[in-house]
Amino acid sequence: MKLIMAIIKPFKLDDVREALTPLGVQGLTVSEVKGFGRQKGQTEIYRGAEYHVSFLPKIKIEVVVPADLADQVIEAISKSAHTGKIGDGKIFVIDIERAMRIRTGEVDGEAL
Amino acid sequence: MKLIMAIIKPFKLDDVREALTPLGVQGLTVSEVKGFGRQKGQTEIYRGAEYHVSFLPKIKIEVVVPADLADQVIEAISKSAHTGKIGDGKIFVIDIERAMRIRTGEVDGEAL
Amino acid sequence: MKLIMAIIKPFKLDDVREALTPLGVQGLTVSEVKGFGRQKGQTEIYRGAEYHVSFLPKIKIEVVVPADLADQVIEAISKSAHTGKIGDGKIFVIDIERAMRIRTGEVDGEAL
Amino acid sequence: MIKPRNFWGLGVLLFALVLALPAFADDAAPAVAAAAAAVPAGPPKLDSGDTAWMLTSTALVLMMTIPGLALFYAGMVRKKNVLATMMQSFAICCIVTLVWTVAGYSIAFTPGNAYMGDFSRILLNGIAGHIEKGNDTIAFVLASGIKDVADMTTTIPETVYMMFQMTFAIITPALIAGAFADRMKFSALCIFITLWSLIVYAPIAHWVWAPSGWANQMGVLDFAGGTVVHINAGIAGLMCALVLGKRVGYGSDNMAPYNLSYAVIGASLLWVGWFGFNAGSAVAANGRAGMAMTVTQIATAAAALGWMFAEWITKGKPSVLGAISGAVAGLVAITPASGYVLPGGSIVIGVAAGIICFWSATSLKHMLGYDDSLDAFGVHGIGGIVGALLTGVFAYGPLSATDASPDGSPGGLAQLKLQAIGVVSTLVYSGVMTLILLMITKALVGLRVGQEEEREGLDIVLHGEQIF
Amino acid sequence: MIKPRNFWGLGVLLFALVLALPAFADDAAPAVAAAAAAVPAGPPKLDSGDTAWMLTSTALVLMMTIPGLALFYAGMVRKKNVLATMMQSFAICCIVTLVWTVAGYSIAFTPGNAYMGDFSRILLNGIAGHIEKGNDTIAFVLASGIKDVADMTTTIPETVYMMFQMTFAIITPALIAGAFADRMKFSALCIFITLWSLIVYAPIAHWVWAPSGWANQMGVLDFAGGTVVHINAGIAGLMCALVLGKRVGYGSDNMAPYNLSYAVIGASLLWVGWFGFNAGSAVAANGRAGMAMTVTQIATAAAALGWMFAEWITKGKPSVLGAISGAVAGLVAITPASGYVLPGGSIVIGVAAGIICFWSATSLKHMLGYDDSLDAFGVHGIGGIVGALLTGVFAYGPLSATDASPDGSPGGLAQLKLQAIGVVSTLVYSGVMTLILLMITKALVGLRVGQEEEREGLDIVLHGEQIF
Amino acid sequence: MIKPRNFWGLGVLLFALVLALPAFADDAAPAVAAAAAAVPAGPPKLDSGDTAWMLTSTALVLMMTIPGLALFYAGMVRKKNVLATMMQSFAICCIVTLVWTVAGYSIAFTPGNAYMGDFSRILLNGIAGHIEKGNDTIAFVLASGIKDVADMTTTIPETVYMMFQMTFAIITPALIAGAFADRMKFSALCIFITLWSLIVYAPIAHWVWAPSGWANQMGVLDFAGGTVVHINAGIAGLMCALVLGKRVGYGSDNMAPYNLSYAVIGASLLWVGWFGFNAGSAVAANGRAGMAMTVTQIATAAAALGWMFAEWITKGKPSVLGAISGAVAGLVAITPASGYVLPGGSIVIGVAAGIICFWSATSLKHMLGYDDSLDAFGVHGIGGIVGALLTGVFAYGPLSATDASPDGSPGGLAQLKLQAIGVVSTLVYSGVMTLILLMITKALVGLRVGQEEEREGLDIVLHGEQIF
Ligand SMILES: Nc1ncnc2c1ncn2[C@@H]1O[C@H](COP(=O)(O)OP(=O)(O)O)[C@@H](O)[C@H]1O
Ligand SMILES: Nc1ncnc2c1ncn2[C@@H]1O[C@H](COP(=O)(O)OP(=O)(O)O)[C@@H](O)[C@H]1O
Ligand SMILES: Nc1ncnc2c1ncn2[C@@H]1O[C@H](COP(=O)(O)OP(=O)(O)O)[C@@H](O)[C@H]1O
Repeated sequence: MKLIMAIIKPFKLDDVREALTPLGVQGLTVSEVKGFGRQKGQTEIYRGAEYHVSFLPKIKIEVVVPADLADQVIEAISKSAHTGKIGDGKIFVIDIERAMRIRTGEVDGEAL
Repeated sequence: MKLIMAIIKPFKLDDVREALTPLGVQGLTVSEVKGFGRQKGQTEIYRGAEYHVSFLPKIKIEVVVPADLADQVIEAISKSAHTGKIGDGKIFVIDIERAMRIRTGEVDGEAL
Repeated sequence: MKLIMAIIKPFKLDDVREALTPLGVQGLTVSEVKGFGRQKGQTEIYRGAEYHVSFLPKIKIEVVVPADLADQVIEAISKSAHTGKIGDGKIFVIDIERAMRIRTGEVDGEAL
Repeated sequence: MIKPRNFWGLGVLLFALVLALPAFADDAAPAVAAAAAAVPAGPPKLDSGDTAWMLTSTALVLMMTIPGLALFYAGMVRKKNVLATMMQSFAICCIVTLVWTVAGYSIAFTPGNAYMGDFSRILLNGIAGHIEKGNDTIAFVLASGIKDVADMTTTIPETVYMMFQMTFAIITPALIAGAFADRMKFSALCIFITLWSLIVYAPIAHWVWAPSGWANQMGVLDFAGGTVVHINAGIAGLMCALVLGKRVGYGSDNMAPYNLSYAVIGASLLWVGWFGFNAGSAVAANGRAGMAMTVTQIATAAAALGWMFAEWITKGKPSVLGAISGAVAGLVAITPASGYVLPGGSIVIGVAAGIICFWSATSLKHMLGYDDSLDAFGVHGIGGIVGALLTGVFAYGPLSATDASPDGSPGGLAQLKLQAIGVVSTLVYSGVMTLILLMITKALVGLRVGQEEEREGLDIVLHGEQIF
Repeated sequence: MIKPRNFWGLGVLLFALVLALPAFADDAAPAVAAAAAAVPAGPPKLDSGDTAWMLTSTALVLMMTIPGLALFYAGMVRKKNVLATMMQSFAICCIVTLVWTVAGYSIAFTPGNAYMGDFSRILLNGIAGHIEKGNDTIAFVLASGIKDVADMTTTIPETVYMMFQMTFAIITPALIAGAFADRMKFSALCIFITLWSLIVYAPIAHWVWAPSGWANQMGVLDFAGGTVVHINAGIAGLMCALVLGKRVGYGSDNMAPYNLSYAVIGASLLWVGWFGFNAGSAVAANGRAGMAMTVTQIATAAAALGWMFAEWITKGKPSVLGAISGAVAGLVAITPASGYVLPGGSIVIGVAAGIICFWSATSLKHMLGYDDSLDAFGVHGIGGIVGALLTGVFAYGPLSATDASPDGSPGGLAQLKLQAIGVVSTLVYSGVMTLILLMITKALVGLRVGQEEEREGLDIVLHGEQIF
Repeated sequence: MIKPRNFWGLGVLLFALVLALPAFADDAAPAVAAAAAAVPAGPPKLDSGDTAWMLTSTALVLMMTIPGLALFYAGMVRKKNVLATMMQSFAICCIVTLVWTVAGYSIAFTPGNAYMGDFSRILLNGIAGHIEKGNDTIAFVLASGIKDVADMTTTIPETVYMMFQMTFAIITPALIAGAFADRMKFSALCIFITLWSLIVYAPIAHWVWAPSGWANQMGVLDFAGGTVVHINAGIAGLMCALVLGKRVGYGSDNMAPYNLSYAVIGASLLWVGWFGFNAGSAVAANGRAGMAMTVTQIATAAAALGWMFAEWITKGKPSVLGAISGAVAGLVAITPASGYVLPGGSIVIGVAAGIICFWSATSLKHMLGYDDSLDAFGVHGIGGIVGALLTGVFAYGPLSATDASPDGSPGGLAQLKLQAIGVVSTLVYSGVMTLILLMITKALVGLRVGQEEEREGLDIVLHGEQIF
């Protein structure tokens, strides 16, 4: 199994989720994160104190899928999260050794 | 070493933490996440605009343990986070290559 | 490529980011997390109900770098996040199999 | 498990008890009766200054419930219940407005008998009676309807008096909500509050504030609602906490307040609004209103500091929740006393309320083991009792003196006894009736949401909304 | 795409229409003209009680906009627009204050002609005229400037009257902002509001409230601003929603409110402040003010419960947003009626407003497909129309009776016709003029932020700030 | 490091200076002295309208501190300090209430001498003196206690006057807290504020507002507290910022406000409450109160727009924090002027305050390098100076004219000189005394929390609570 971890623009979340469903992805986990990268933020000024907002709001999606689905999932995410503007984000793939569904105790492929 | 990443129901956090202590787990990190899965959420309606809440609040626990402790930790989490109702969550295991304690510079097993 | 995941004290974030830039790290992702560890929190009392705050606010940094940069990055983080006081945090290293930049479709080394 | 059928008997018993109470203190009645001698000549006139102050006071007291109490309570619950908690105050405000219009006002403030008013003002029937040429210039007389018992002549229109009293009728049941926060069904709340407002609040208001009310005639002092509002809501809250049972996870889960800053805003608006509550209870912009405002301010500050230092000493830190809880305790305790005591007495009342309520909310509750989520009883019930009794100790005669009663009602043992009667009757009547009404509500729709729903939070479960 | 040039023609047409309207209802005029008979002897005197109440009312109505409306609106938008939404109310408060000082007040409340005032109070020129020895004791007379038309004599200083009216001039454009929330440029807002306040608000206020205004002379009833404030803001909002177009992502993105608890605080402060709005419109602390406050409270509660139960029945849950929206709908609807109707009528007005506005905000809007972000039209426009018309049904004569007009203005078919004229003229004039002003603003600076900027959020893009 | 021992000398010097000041402006005294000629016959009567307004004003001014200022300040700090910042306002409110009751009021408002009052009202002794038959009908006379110096006769009860002034005594030290936010120990705050209220605030209030006060006699104009409240708090804040030193991480860490929407609510409530502050300072519901309210509104709007446009032009964006800061600057600046100037002058005062305070809070502070966390000095100190001086320019005689002084106090060079004396004496006395009191507090309990504790945040460290 592979953990696909994608950092995307927040407003693309629904698109990505919809793109994954047809592939049979039945679950995923998202977190609100802040991203630092090539995309530049705005400057905030509070009574003369300037802060450059170098961290921009992003969404991190973590989805564990069987190894053979990984390519399709990566493809689907990269398409649905794409705007072509700087800051679209990244996809990383990590190997998962084991998985378990807490409710049933099912493991690995069954657990996803 | 293994990173055990568990997605659980928020109100189970204290139970899980208490279940890990006797195993010698001395540290862990948690984040608030939103989960999408088989468990269905509620519908929110704001002046006629309906939004289905497909993302439900979950807690993600990340705990790095020596490889030989992994089984026990998984077992402890799966027991303490179990309610038997849909949405109980998942446990994933990832291999960790190195670990370091920032305060002391200790590495690997020593760092946990 | 390696994913360097560091749990640090929140006020050290800017220092760490500044320490990484000279190494050529062009992007990273941070999340607000709560950490449980040797560092002890305060006790909160609300009208006689006592809650020990065992989870302390921490920042999790996730940065993916080429394998050969990993040592330098770990070194830089451990130096810049160091206060010497308990609770300074940990650094974990995980192997990354693939990476992709959503905007361009570039992969692996190119994507970082 | 408490069995519903036992309550009916208790209710009957209670009525009998209440009927008997006046006999305990007959000696106090003459002073009041004598007041009837002063009869104003011609129809009483409106005073624009008094009316201005009472219009303002009405706005201030409404502000106490929405958004004051809504924020105070919402600031103490967990994130998942913030909206539902605000909704409780808001919905109660709406429901009681209609209940009061339809019948509550009539039951409370028409002559009737010593126990309740009559139905002459049902649907506010006749309240526009003497309006002519837009500007009604005839002031309202709160009639006793009893020979030898004085009417109370005001200098404001009846609509304003009715509205001012409505805001009291609103906040009282809203206070109860603190006890069942986090777990009561919204449908149950709607039914329970409607009944409670009519069957518990309106009669007690009549006893104490209508010239024909038995407690009023007997000489029980309650300037702005120590018994009618606070003890009443406090004991009703205790009953709710007992009948509903503890919150899921009580004692094990972390129930720390989500955003105490809301509670600070709420407590502050309660404080400011309470000027309308207490100084407004003078029903005029005069020296008595000024003194009521003064003692309110002093007692509140003293109580806040009392709780704060008590906590600082015993727990090591002065908490914000402690300071604002103390302030509310002080406001509660000075309420019955506000038109009767001087600054010196108000300091004692404040300090006593702060320290005693600190003890009741942080120790007594845990000793007795009930889960009164936001301390409706610990703060309002106990604070109200402290205030009602100390009113009997510190009352300064000249503040309540009239031509007919040149000594007023000075504090002393006799008055303390009267105050105790007021306290006990309220505790008993309200306590028992609340139990009965809870049982009725339970039979109709059930009281509590399911355990899973409680875990998920009332915001999403009951109202389909959440804060992010 | 609407073409700007078409509007100029419409504007001219409109003026003609408005000039013609009085002819439709000539029969109603005599009653008002007759009122001129009552002439006060000597300069009118200040009344400290009335002045106290009007000072208070002014504070209450200001509180409705800041922080009331600011919170109500900010509580309904997404996190990224919370500050910008609050800024809209705040900035409008500042801008209109100066506009009103410079010319708005003069256009609205000096005699002039039937359509607008004159320029005698430009920059409040002469408002300090009869100040002598600090305490000005001469009360303000709102002069008709027309033979045979009665002046309106108050018992308060002109400064207070001017200030009270200023707070109405502030809230009206602030209400419009609900329609264009989340997407309008701040520079466009500044320009548009300045023009709108002068060219739309001030004249309509003159028509309805100046003794010389055509609607006032004709007998159109609008106690506190059903036409002037709510229908006016509502229709202007609808035009803004149509011209600006939908928000990016409307219908697909999740636009759930970030923090509804702000909206609850806002609605609560609106409710409390509305006592100043409606009871203050009696311009005195008297029986009429008391009745206005009473019916305001009752209609609001009835509307909140009306919307709540309508939603509970049709959607399965009573939402908090529903209850507070209903309350605001009730406040809106009772506004024109408040000094004219009795409690019975107010319940009907409230329930009608609650249910009809529920329908307009949840169904009508989606049927018609415009994106009025926070329902400025659905609540204020529709609620205002309901209230203005029902005023014509339920008005109780004695409340508005005077020596000169001993029957007052009772409801009935004749009055309903007059009310309809008031409603239609406001809809047409405000609607058309708003379109023209939007075109002018668009030509000057553009109306809408870019799509990327809208996605990022107005807080950071327009103001360089954010909440965390 | 400033050495404590130097201050004692300075304190003595200062007293000498203050004693000498009256000599600079002897020529101004006769006008005031002449006012003594007007002697009222018989005991002065209460006026219910004036009393109603002053009761309301008291509530409004209390609302300025809690929750107004509490929110304004809490909205500008980081998340970890939100509760502690609200607690500062709340605790100061409680502490000063008792200090004022015990001795502050007596020191400020009894005759005494030109520098401070006497102890005749210690513990409010005698304030209930002429209460008889509940409704005290005798109005309060603020006695000068000096032959040939007029008493000030009011139309309200002394309790109301005392309470109104108490709310001023509360907000002044609460303003200082903006300067030491994020780092002062709570125990230090309790001690410092107690001393400061007695030793700095009460005497300065006496100088300026007691008929016997030297500044009052000299003719220094300060209608509602430009010197007594704002300059006083501003300079005290500057001293605190200097003595405590910068916040840990100042200049490097991101100190962006956690939730500016709180600050917007706070500024809005300050604005609304300020109507009580300024119009209430007329101590009556009359034309002067109306004019004070009018100029308050106009100056505030002008200042908000002044700051906003200055920022828009120089920094590219109009920030929300800028607009609300400007509004507060305008409120501050119009405070001393409010009962003396006309609308024209108020626009100038507003614009000047907005632009100058923008410069002082965004540039001056950084140039000088002190860390006044929330700009207590930059906004209140500087704004107060602008207002106090411009009062001397724009004062319009008739507003302050009396029978005894038919020309009132018109602006001009002579008046400007008097105003400058008022400003300088306040700066010097308050500045030096504040330093001394800080040293005393430091010696007793230390001023600042440890560096680790500051990093962790005051909420959890000082109060054991947090917001989530
Ligand atoms: N090396 C990295 N490790 C972890 N996260 C990264 C890395 N580089 C970029 N990111 C994440 O991806 C986001 C987008 O990257 P950015 O460089 O701004 O634009 P682009 O995606 O177009 O290359 C960043 O905000 C950050 O969250
Ligand atoms: N493939 C997956 N990858 C990542 N997270 C998942 C995956 N499947 C489920 N989850 C997480 O687990 C949670 C629970 O899953 P769900 O399907 O609702 O119920 P159950 O745990 O009973 O199977 C989800 O809310 C989501 O956060
Ligand atoms: N085994 C672990 N797995 C995951 N996170 C850990 C682990 N141990 C510690 N942490 C994280 O590191 C933080 C610091 O650890 P702590 O034991 O308090 O101090 P120190 O870093 O000085 O050893 C914790 O708050 C937690 O977030």
